Amino acid sequence: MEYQTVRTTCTYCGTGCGVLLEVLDGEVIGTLPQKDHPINEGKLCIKGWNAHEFIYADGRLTKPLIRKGDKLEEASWDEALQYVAKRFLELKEKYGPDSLGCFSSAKCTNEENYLLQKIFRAVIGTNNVDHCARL
Amino acid sequence: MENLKKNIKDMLESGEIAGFLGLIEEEGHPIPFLFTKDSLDKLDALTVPDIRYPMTDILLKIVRKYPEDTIGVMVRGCDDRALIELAKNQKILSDLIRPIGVACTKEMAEYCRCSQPYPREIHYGEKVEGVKDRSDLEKVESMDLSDRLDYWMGQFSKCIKCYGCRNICSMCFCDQCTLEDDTLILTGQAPPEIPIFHLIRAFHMAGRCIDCGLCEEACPAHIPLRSLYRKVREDMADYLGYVTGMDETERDPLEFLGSDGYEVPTKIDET
Amino acid sequence: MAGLAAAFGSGAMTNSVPEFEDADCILITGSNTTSSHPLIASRIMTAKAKGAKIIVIDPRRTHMAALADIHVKQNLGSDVAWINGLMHIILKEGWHNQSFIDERTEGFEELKKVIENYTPEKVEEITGIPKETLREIAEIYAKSEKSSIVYCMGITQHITGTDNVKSLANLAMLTGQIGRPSTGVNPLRGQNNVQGSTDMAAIPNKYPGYQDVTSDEVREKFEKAWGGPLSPNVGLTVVEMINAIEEGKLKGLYILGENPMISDPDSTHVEKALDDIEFLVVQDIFLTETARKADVVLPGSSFAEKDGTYTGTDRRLQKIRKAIEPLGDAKEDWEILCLVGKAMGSKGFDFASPSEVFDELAELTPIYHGIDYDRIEHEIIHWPCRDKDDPGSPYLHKDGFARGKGLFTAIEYKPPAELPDDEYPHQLTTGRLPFHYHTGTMTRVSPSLTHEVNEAFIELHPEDAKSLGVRNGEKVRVSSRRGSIEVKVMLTPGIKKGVAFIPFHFVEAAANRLTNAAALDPIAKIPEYKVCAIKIEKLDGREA
Amino acid sequence: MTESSQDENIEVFTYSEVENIEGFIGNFDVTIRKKARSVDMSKCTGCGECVQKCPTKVLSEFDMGLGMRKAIYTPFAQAVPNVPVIDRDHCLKFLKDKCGICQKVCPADAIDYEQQDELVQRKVGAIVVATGFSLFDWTVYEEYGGGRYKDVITGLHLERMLDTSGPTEGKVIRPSDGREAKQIVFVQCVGSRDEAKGVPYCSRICCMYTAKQSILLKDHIPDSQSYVFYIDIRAAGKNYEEFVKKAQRDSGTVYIRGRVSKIYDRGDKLIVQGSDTLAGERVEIEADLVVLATAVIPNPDAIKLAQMLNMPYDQYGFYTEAHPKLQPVESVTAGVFITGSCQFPKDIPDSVAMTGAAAVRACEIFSQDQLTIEPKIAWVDPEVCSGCFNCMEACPYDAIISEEYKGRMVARVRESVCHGCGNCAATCRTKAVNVKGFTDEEIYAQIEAPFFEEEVEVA
Amino acid sequence: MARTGVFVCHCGTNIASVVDVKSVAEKAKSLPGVAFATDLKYSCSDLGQKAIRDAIKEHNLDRVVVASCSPRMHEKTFQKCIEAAGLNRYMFEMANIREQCSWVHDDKAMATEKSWEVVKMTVAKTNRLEPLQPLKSPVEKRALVIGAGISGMQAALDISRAGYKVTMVEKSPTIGGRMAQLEKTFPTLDCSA
Amino acid sequence: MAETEKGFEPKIIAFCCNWCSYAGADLAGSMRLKYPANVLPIRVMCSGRISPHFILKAFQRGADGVLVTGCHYGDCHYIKGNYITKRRVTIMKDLLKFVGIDPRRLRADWIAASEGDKFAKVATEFTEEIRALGPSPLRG
Repeated sequence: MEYQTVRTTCTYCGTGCGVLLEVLDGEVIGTLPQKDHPINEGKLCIKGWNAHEFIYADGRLTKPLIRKGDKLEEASWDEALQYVAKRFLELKEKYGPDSLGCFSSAKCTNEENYLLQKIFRAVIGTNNVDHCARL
Repeated sequence: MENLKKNIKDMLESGEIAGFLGLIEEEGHPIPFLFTKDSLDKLDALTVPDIRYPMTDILLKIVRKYPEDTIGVMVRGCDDRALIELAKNQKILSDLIRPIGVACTKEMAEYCRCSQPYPREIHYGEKVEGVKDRSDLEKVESMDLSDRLDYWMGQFSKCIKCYGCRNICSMCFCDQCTLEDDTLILTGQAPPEIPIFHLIRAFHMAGRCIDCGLCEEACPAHIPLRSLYRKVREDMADYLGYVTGMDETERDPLEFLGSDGYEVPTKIDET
Repeated sequence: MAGLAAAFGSGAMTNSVPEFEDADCILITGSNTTSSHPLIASRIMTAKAKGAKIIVIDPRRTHMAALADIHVKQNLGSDVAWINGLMHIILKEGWHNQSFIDERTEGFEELKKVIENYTPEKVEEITGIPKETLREIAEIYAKSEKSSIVYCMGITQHITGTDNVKSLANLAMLTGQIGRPSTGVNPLRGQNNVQGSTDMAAIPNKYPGYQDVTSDEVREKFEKAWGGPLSPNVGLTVVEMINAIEEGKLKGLYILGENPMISDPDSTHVEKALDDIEFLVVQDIFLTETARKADVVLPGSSFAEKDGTYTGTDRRLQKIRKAIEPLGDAKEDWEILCLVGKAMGSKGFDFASPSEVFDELAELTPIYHGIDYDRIEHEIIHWPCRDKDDPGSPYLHKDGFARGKGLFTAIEYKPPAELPDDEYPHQLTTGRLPFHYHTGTMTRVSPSLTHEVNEAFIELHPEDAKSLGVRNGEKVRVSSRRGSIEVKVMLTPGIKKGVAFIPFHFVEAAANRLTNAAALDPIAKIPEYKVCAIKIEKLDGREA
Repeated sequence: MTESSQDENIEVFTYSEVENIEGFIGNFDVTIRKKARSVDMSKCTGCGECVQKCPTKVLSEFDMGLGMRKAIYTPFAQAVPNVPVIDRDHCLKFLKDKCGICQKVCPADAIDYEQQDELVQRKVGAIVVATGFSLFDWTVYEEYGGGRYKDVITGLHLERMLDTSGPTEGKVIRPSDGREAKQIVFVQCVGSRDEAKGVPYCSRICCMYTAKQSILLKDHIPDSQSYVFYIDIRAAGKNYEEFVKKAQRDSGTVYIRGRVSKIYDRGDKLIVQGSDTLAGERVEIEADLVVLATAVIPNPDAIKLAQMLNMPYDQYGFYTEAHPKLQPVESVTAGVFITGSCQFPKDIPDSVAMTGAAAVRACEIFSQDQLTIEPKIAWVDPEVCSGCFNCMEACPYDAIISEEYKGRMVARVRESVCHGCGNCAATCRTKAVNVKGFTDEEIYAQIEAPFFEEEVEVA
Repeated sequence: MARTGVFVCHCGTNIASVVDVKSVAEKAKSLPGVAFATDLKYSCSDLGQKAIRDAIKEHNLDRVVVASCSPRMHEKTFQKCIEAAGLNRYMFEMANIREQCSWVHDDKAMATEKSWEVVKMTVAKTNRLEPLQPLKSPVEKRALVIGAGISGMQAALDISRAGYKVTMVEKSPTIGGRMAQLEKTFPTLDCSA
Repeated sequence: MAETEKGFEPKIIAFCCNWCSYAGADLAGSMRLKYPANVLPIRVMCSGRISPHFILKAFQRGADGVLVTGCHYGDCHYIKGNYITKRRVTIMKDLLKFVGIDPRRLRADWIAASEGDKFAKVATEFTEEIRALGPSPLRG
């Protein structure tokens, strides 16, 4: 029997409301508004109240996939990562760094955005980095 | 406080309770936490803050998964009233709940306009007298009908349909909510259909509402929901002599006529 | 973004969220606040309860519009005109703040010349806003002690998006409604970390912290930090990259947590590009429409499964915390990216935790410089926060603008790229519902939300419906020059006649099959999502 | 009596009580407690030897205390079955483990002191409740002596005295001194029609039995004189009015319209003081015997049975029929019928007639091999039910039970018990309960239809 | 989608003299779910019932609304009628436009309007009906009689004579009840035994 | 409904229990009693079936009045449905009043199967009362 609440930030919009994820025996079972959060002060919108619902939705990806012909097939991490690195480096070699690009994400954390642009700027050597802020 | 911690520790260690639902302070923020024999060290962070989380609502989630375990829970007056109602509605077995009662401070009682800011049994804090304040109802009652309607429609039209009032409510334990019944209320609209959305919830609160006020605290549109529910609560008392959250053996007169003959309370027929 | 940066030197929201509560006037345009930012709408409702005047300028009677003191419906894409119109009236009446203009701005004379032509009569003709109402709005905005402007995609997703934003900045500067608490120009960020991803330079022309890639000095700093040579050229934007694929110039693409198949305009075009590209990697938590096109799919983690930081719309740094382990073999996204970097042979990805990543980025990002994980555990910090003693900045431009003086830009009204004609007689605008989020990858698997709405619809004015001979609930075919979809009709008296609205969350009837991707704002490169020409046709037979 | 005891279709359990009833129409499970009689019914021949030899005398309940019975007894001579029972509260064997004479004298070896209560199970398809009535305790009336005067008796006492095989062998005597009564005063409505001390309703039979008793008195004691104090005479029935006239005319019974204000003793006589409201004067009658027509009230344990059968009862404890006009013998519980004075005071013809109706209703059930249950009844969706069981409280028929579904307790409607009223559905907040044929959706559609602005082209 | 048949009854002149039956039937055709609508002179007559059965077959109707008198009067009649045409008897509703309309209203326009509303309401309900199956439960052919006084004994005898078993339970040691205590009974003064 | 010379024509939803009030309404018909055509009946088996949702739904859709009818006390075919109905209606009326909807728009009355005249009287009175109150403020 283990129940705790984890203070975190709602992932649904830029407002940045404080939420508590309720975790019972390692499973997220609910969302509560953080009562003493300066932005939402214990209130949430309908998306916020249900911020946990998509976590266990059918279709969550749990394994790397690699395309074999028409199909995406499960693969090991090692295989997938090596393949990604190899192909990008090959293309860079063949067409130059500006033949590669990335779409980063406004849904991801600062750290993740930083790392992705660092890969493309520092490792690949291109400024083809954008995200959907304008979309 | 140290006594309280020791008390909880003893209960957990002796196996009298399998878990204790309280609040811990984490980086200055109080959050709900379930203490067990394996997390006794967390008791240092146990706190009785000036903010409230829906303790009995959380308790239900745990009880649903562990229906046979005895669980302790920190309760204020409002939570304790909720426990009584939950027992009436067969959501918990009182024998399997060990409420650890906390009396609210004068300031909190006033902030919450709480008529009974203490539980049946107090383990922490000093009992202070309840606040008798129906100014919110009086404010509405002082208006004439058409002003009232304008007032409420104005309030309801702010609703963004977050369902927060229901989600935070200790007495909303249904798995499926009538507010989401698309044959009754159109879905996908914000504000939802008014006033039916709010009036259905208000009527459902008759015989249920324990007047904790968490609904109003959770409303992002600042709708004075609590006064609606206080009104039906007051009506239940006035017309039917029934006050929720007082006695586990009493039954809701909107469902139960009583076994010794059927009578219509006289005040009802005057309406 | 680009517009605000040009005017003020910073593209972010000028004020913090709680400040809305104390404003005396809030002018909202192009933002369906209760739907897209409900908890900001909550502050606005509080402000109203405290006596603030709420003005909404929107072609739809949104929920916020219904709650407002004044709501007017402008013609789609006529924003520059009504803003110029407001300024015309303000100047004429002498409600402007001359000392603010004198002390803190430049470019006023040019502006003055342009707005002189925007007489209320002319503005009414272009925008459809009655001149009396325009005057009322001008007076309230200018004369209130603290006036704040709120806008969102309804302003930016136009070919004149940058112009629109600059015009709003003009208005704020003209009246001195900026640089104080509860004033300012406030773009509301749609996604949870739009602000952060921009701060972190997920844009082709900047390094983290809005440092130009073209600046040698800056580049050298980063080359040193990252240990290698960097490109001096500005990169491509999303839409340009898609076009580059078609031109055969872009061969490999890495997509992190995005679903351009749905979110990007003219999705038929995007689909073709993704089919054509040589190598596509998608890192996501669902097998989205985009991920289905990938050569490699890397399973990431949801916000509940990792640590990290988001930067809120008001430049506020906040943590997300791991509640559970990633599902199955999935990994935390920061970890995946580190592994990718290492697999490419780089040494710069040896991080043990997000906190270490943050320390590196804060080191390189002046506006984040004073921030660390420990501080944001205890403090609310809005960037810029330049050192450990800096408490951060809830509002910007207090004593001076980031660029020094505020820059007025004289702007003429330009009509939208695609106007209705005989073939496509209606105008379409798109937007969000309160119950869904973006392309719906998260919300459309959430039972509580799909229960509310799980089907696309087109909002039509009843009179338009009548002339089309369609009834409420009936399915119609909606087409533009780029594609067509079938959706249910929802009659809405609150929408402007001739204008239709479709929410863009629904893949099976994606509004972006209709929108005009080709029309980009020349500066910000934002597609004109909010206006295009469509036709609506009755399907055979009665309602489906 | 004999007929019903000898009918081969009828099994009779005397000295027995219904312990428990479960089930529903067509399928009731009944538990009957056969109280220990201490006499083996299969052996007893009814010879009466034991009764004769029993040394312990007890006041006879049957004779209203006017006579005595033994500790082992049959209530009266023609009792059916003619098998005595040992009254364990008075028998010396049971009180002091002494005596044992009955066992010694019984030629059939039928006496069994060890006998225990026995529980018998029966399955039945219909139930007829005919538990009768009891009488009002008149001693609350201080003005009538409050029970202090032995010669103030009730109608039933007099009935026993008039019985030629009764305790006085038909002699009407004064209990105080055993002398024959000559002047008899009847007082009507004792407890009936008295909202202050008694019950507000009319007991319906008193006017008639009083007339009967006054006639019989004149027959038994030709020089006797009866007086009747009454409020009004209620003689609505075939030949009833004539019968009362006969008492007045042929038997010389004097009817005085008015209340008795006081009864007190003067010497060995009782003085009945009252008013004659027709004459407008006070009257005083010297009486040997005063007979009170006490109110008919329900049996004291009527409520217990009602609760067992889930039948409603009124404020006095009489069982309530399903509908006062259209369903006078049905209770609201399907398959349970009520008849006789347990429903309301009745005379014999009414009781018999009502019984016939109840019997027909029961036979109507038996005439079918299977009962067809109207499907327009309530239904609980176990997926939706939150298990608060408010519906259970709202159900007038106990039709809702709790059962496990996917690891939690939910409500279920017992189809055969449900009447389809829909109280449960109106109570259910989560809308787990619906009534087939009257679903929420159907009714919402009805409510909405008049407000639905559909343009209808009339061709 | 439901295929509802609507039959609006004239009831001779009972309804038709006040309500414009034909126009109600005509308008009903355009209601959602209505596949067929007509008026009938006497819907409960053999002829009327045959017309309903024929229409069910011809128009492949799956449920029926008869707008005529009170369901308390003819619900069963029409349930049997549609059952004979192969429909589930519970796929039927009546719209009461006689007792609660034509008989109580003088104003023809208002009465016709109300009939139309009532038909709309009934059709709306009918469109949502689901077939129901009557439930069956076995019968134990034995009666329990509680009390063996005059009523109890009489009940036992009546039921027994009809050929069914009876279990009679009496609290006291003997049957007979109060009656055994009585001398003669009124009004005939015969003996009570 | 259209405006007529009598002023506006209210739309009233009347819930009737099968055994008493609906039968009473039928009897009013058999007796050819006249009352206004504004009352639209919905038959339920027992007044206890009348969920508060029904009443609110009717008002939400624009009903000018809602009439709840059942058996007299003690006459309920289902023992106690009408008692609970009365309690519900009482609380509902007060709630409506509190939010500014005239509680007179909701009325509960007990009408026996034999009281055709009472049904006609209640329908007439209620229609006139609602007519005097004017259209429901919740009407479209």
